[in-house]
Amino acid sequence: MSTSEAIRADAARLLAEGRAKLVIGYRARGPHRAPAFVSDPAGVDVLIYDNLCKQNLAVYLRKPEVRSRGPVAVVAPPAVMRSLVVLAAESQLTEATVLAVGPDAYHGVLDLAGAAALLKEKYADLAPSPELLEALAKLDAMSPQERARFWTDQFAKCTRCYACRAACPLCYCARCIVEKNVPQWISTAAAQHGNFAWQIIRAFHQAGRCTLCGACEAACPQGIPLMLLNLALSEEVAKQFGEKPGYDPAAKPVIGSWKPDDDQGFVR
Amino acid sequence: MSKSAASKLAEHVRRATGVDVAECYQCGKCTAGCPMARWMDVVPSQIMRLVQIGDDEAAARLLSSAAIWVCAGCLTCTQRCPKKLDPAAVIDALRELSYQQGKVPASQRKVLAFHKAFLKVVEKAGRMSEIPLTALYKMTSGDLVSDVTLAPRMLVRGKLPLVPKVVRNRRQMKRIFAACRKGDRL
Amino acid sequence: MTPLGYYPGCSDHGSGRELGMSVHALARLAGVELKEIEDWNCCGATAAHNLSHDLAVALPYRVLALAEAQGLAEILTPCAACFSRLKGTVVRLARSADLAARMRQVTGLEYRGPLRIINVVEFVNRLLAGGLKDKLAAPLAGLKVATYYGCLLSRGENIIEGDDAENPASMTPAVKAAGAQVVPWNFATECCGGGFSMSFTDAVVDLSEQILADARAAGADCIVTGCPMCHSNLDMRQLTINSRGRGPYDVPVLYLTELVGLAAGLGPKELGLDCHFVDAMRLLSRAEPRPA
Amino acid sequence: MARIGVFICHCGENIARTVDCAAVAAAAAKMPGVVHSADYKYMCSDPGQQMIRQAIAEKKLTGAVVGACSPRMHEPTFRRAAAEAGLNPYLLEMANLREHCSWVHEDRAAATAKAIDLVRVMVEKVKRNRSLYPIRVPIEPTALVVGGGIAGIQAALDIAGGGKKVILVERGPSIGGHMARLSETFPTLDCSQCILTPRMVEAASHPNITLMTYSEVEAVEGFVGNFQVTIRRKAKYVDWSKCTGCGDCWAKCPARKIPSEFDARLGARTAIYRPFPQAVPNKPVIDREHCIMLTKGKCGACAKACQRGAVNFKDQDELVKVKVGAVVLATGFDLWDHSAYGEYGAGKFADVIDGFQFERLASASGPTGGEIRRPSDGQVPRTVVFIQCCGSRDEKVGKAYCSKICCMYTAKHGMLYKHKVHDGRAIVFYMDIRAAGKGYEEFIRRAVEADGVEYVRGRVSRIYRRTDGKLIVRGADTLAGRAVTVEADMVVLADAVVPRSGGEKLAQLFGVGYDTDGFYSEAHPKLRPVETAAAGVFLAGACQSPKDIPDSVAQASAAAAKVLGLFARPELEREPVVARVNENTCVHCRACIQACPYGAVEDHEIRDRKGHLVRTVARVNEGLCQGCGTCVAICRSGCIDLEGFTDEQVFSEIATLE
Amino acid sequence: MAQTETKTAEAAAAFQPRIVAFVCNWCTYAGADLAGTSRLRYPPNVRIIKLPCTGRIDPLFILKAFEGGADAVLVSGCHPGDCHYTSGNYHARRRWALFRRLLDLTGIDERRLFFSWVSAAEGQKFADLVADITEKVRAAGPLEPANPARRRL
Repeated sequence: MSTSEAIRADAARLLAEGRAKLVIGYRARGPHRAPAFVSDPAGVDVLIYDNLCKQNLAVYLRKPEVRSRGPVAVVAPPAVMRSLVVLAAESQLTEATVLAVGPDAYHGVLDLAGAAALLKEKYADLAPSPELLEALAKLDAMSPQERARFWTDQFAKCTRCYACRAACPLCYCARCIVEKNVPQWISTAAAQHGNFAWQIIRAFHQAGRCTLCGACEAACPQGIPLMLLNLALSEEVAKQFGEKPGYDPAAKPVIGSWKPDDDQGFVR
Repeated sequence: MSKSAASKLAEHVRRATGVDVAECYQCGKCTAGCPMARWMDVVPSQIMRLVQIGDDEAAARLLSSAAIWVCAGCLTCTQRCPKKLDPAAVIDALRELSYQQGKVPASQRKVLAFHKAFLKVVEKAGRMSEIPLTALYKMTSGDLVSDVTLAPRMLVRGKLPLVPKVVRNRRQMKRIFAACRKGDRL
Repeated sequence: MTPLGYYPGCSDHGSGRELGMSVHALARLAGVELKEIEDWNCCGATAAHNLSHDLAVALPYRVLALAEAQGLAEILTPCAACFSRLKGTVVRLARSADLAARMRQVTGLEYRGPLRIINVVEFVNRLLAGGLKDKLAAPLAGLKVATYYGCLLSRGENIIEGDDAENPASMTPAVKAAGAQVVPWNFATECCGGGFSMSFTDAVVDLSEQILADARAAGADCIVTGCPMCHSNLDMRQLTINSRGRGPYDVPVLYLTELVGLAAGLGPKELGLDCHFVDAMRLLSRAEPRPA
Repeated sequence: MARIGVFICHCGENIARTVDCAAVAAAAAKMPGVVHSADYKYMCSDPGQQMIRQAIAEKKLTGAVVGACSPRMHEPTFRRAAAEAGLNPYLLEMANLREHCSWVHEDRAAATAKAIDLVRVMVEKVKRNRSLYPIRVPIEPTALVVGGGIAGIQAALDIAGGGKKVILVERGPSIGGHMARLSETFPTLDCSQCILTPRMVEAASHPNITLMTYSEVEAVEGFVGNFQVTIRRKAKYVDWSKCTGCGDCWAKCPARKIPSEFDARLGARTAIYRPFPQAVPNKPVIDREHCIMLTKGKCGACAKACQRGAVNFKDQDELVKVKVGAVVLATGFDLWDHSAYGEYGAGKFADVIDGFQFERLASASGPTGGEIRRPSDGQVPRTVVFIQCCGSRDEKVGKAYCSKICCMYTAKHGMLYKHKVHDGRAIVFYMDIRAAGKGYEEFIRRAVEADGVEYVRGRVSRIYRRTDGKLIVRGADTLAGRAVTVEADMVVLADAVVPRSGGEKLAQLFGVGYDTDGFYSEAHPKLRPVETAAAGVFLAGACQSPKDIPDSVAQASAAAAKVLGLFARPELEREPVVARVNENTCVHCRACIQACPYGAVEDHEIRDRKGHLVRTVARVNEGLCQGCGTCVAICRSGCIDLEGFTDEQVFSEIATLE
Repeated sequence: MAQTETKTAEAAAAFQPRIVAFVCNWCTYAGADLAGTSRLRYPPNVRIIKLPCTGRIDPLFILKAFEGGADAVLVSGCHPGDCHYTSGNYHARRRWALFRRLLDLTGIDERRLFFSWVSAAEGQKFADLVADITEKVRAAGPLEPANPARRRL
């Protein structure tokens, strides 16, 4: 049985048994993949899974219109499961039902604890793509002026559509900091300083939380390489604090906890 | 960090050994444990104190003291120093200075003669052998009579090899000794 | 098995020859190959240490550089004094790149390091753990041993890993494996006078006598050591002590390797037991083959 | 509309020398919102303050900026002046023109420009200040004293004497602490128990004091004025309401060889025991680790012997919750374990003892009845060596500090020994003599001059035991410049004073800091020596640093005075610099809750009128919040703000600097 | 060639860096006070914004300062273990460790963002620190208007 078939079978069973009122998965839309919301066991045939499925479906689990439907199951590759674990650690959800898929296998229906266990066992070392690593290394090798120029050009493209925010399951604030206007820390005009502040703070607010799912960058209509920022911070979090978010539903926030011997070589 | 109050001698010691004698609070534990203290004219804690003072009088007294040559280098002082200082290293530094400046007291002629004889043998042969060492030592120290009865017994036990072993690459030994020589002194 | 580098030190052919003999005997028995560093030189001992700090590093540096060039990674240095010089040099070189650069210049030789220097106690313990323990066929039952560490196996950088500087016990397992027992005594780490044997004999006589006296008071049948300098002070100088009207003492002083060799049933000549000044041959009778 | 007044102080010449104060005032007058600007020679003087009051009243100011010295110096002064004129004191801010400007710069133009900047920043800030009012919290007028040694007893008695209730918690079965174990006390040589036991009885019988012995603090919640403390009453296995303390039980106990803690292991006790005859309460407990019945399930000799049926093997630990308004920590000290000193025998020589052991040997109630007899063979030692600074002032064992009391008690020991063994030798090895107390130096001299205690200046390097039983002490006499060897019969080590075991855990429960040695940290080393960083928690005795009896008692009384001062008012006023959560926008990610150093941010459930849970948010407990603002910076959506340092205020300060 | 060099050097000397310092009330602010009471001298380029604790310092503050024209930012508080609020500085330390990486990656490097511990007793350290960073920023030159952090109208 292919992964897609297995997903369909499990989805149908969950819906039939009432363990889920809604299954969120992927469907094909031409050459692309789009989210599918299935509430009828008869409708599971639209569900597919392949390596084109990039969207992080965890983003839907905090939406009231989804939650009000009753128990939800979600098709979850490792990045999605990690997002769910982070959401649990941040008290944003207490339970989850996932149809766990990996690049290599289908792992069936799991609850949150099962997903965390699976992640630790099978997907503890999810390496970023070599292209991304190389791009970051290239950027790091530049002079500060060159880096500034690079980002000036990149951020100049930003139209402040906030698709990056909408795509991210961890951007769940009821009111985003960019919308706070007393005081207005971040200018909302699509101009240099506001764009910079927005992109920097967006990335920083993900520090120690981001699971590198790539949904933000994939969602950006302007092709801004947001993953460079996310990856740099992720690497730093791992290197400095030995933390890898999205594996422990009881984890303390990386920003919001500390150790007496955290590195302070940079402090004079 | 530079400590302006440190004496020149103390500064020399600090550079040579890493020991900042200002940290010594004169508890005396080094003296208390020193197996050689009873033969010393200046005991280890006093040595530390004199380096702290470090004026000409103190330096003169230290560098011409017998004590720095009487030290056996057993490290008991260093092992037990409650300030984690290294008095043995301080004495090492003073000893080298004393030798460099030609201040070794007459009473320590024998000790110095032994060390010099030892190095002479090593410089020539690359290795120490008992017979050349003893011969050279006795010639330079004038200590001719002691231990004469031991030699035959050592010989019997094969402890006085008659053919000394030598290093083949004698040129290398020469180069090392030449490079380490300061003035006419080693 | 890769051969273990071997640095005999100058006393190996002379005053400390029974140490080298017994080390080789044990190595043969355990099937460990010792590869002598070719064209090794003297470590400089106390003399270089006292007169020239540069020389005190340069001489061991040449030894280390030769050993490295000859493909050795670990060097057994049975003489505790040489061990102290070699290990001290390894530590200092690792700590200071400046010193390493200067030594490169002084000697014209390249040493990258770090090499691992092991002393005779570590060597014996390693052999025992590697199976020699099962070959000790002639235990020295009831033999009371005062284990004497002296300065060079108990302090500073020389301390044996995991051992306690004030109450060392790294020789205890070997003594026990040999079937003997360790007596508690007070002078295990006191100084014997070291290199002053010739130049300050009075001090050596005094200090060594205290050690002998305490060992005797503790009921020891013999003293076991790992240092040729201590050995010559306690063994050879026992005659001087007695000749000065003290004592008289009659305490055999053995190397740890000799003791273990005895328990392994090796011959006295092979171990150099006949080279001692204080009769050690009598201990032979204590080594009784284990009933089959 | 903001109506801001600016007041520039010359501070005599201190500011005016480098800053053109008139120019600053003139520049300030042009700043938006400023309706009044003046400069004056001494703004903090009466006429200066009067200028401020007058301007506030006449110009109807809504805010004021005083450009003068550091706010750490005069902020309270000027805020008081503002309040007197009817302006909320939190509507006044200071610009630091002296410490941060005139005193550190030389160039008059640059300094004046900077001064104008500093004033402008504060003008923009103060426009956004809000009136704040001190937070009032009711106080529970009962104190908790932790530790029943002399410090704890004294603090409890003083608080009780002031008419307030006290709960005195002690870990052991009796109060009295170390002082009960001492023979005589320096510098008067009066009998320790004779002066202590009346105090113990008084504490036990005082109507305001509740004694909780054999108990430990388990958990702490709440804050100054309102602590809820959970105390574990350990199972005693004896019903004290029935027990008369007759002693039939311990007379019959077959487990008789348990080393007595009270006698510093030199004597033995039974498993059912009271630690010493004068114990308060004078009733036994069963030590569950050694009781044969409790470990092996058979025995019960004590239960059979007890005519009142007070023994209860089924007794359980009990958790008691108490509400208190203030806490005094008086957990005292231990002696460092000298077995870490290999060169002194690693604790293996029976006749190398510590100070408490000597106290018990010298005590009339001790295991030898007050005769100095050495532990190994009961012989009277003819030569006793006392070694000071054992562990103290020794960085090798991680203790750089001086234990303070050893010089004095060692002199006392030497004296007591000489009084009891007239022909014996008492030799003291010391590094320095620290005898800076009333009558202390005289006491030391008396030991040397009248009693013949021999003082040798130097540390001891090694002690070993010869086969004949003599302890060979190798020390130094640094004054004579030589090594010294003494053949001693007994050696007394003045081990370092260290905090009581478990002290760190207790400190964490109460939010009290401690130093690297484990001693509790006072709020300020000079000016607030009995307070801690945790409001309402005070210190008494050696838990803070090594102290002798007079110092401990003095600090205990000081702590009691602090407690009584706190309890003198029905409620507590606190600075209103606290964080507040905007519950409308909070999504309850709990980062603030996890980050708060004081546990002041709590989960708060919002319910509808019917009591149904709508959602959970974070809420700041004003009583606990200390105003650090860590939560504010952690909140990603900017839902938390800090009064006095709001986002708006900081934003405008930064913006002003453009 | 020599002439241009002189010119550059003159320009560098004339450049007065604008440095915004965010400091805690209990340690660094008091340390700066001590520098004053000790009459130490340091350049007048730093403007201090006082906060109760480094824990209060939001990265937004730093962005805002750069946006508005600061050439460098200094953040300073109590030494680890000395925080008046026990752990605000530990929280801050983590925040900075990550934030500085982000700014470095986007072109605001270590010549413009300084972190330090200055206790209430370290007046000298504060004065030295300000002198040193002023020199460093002077050497680095102004943060160009083209820098993405800058407000460009």
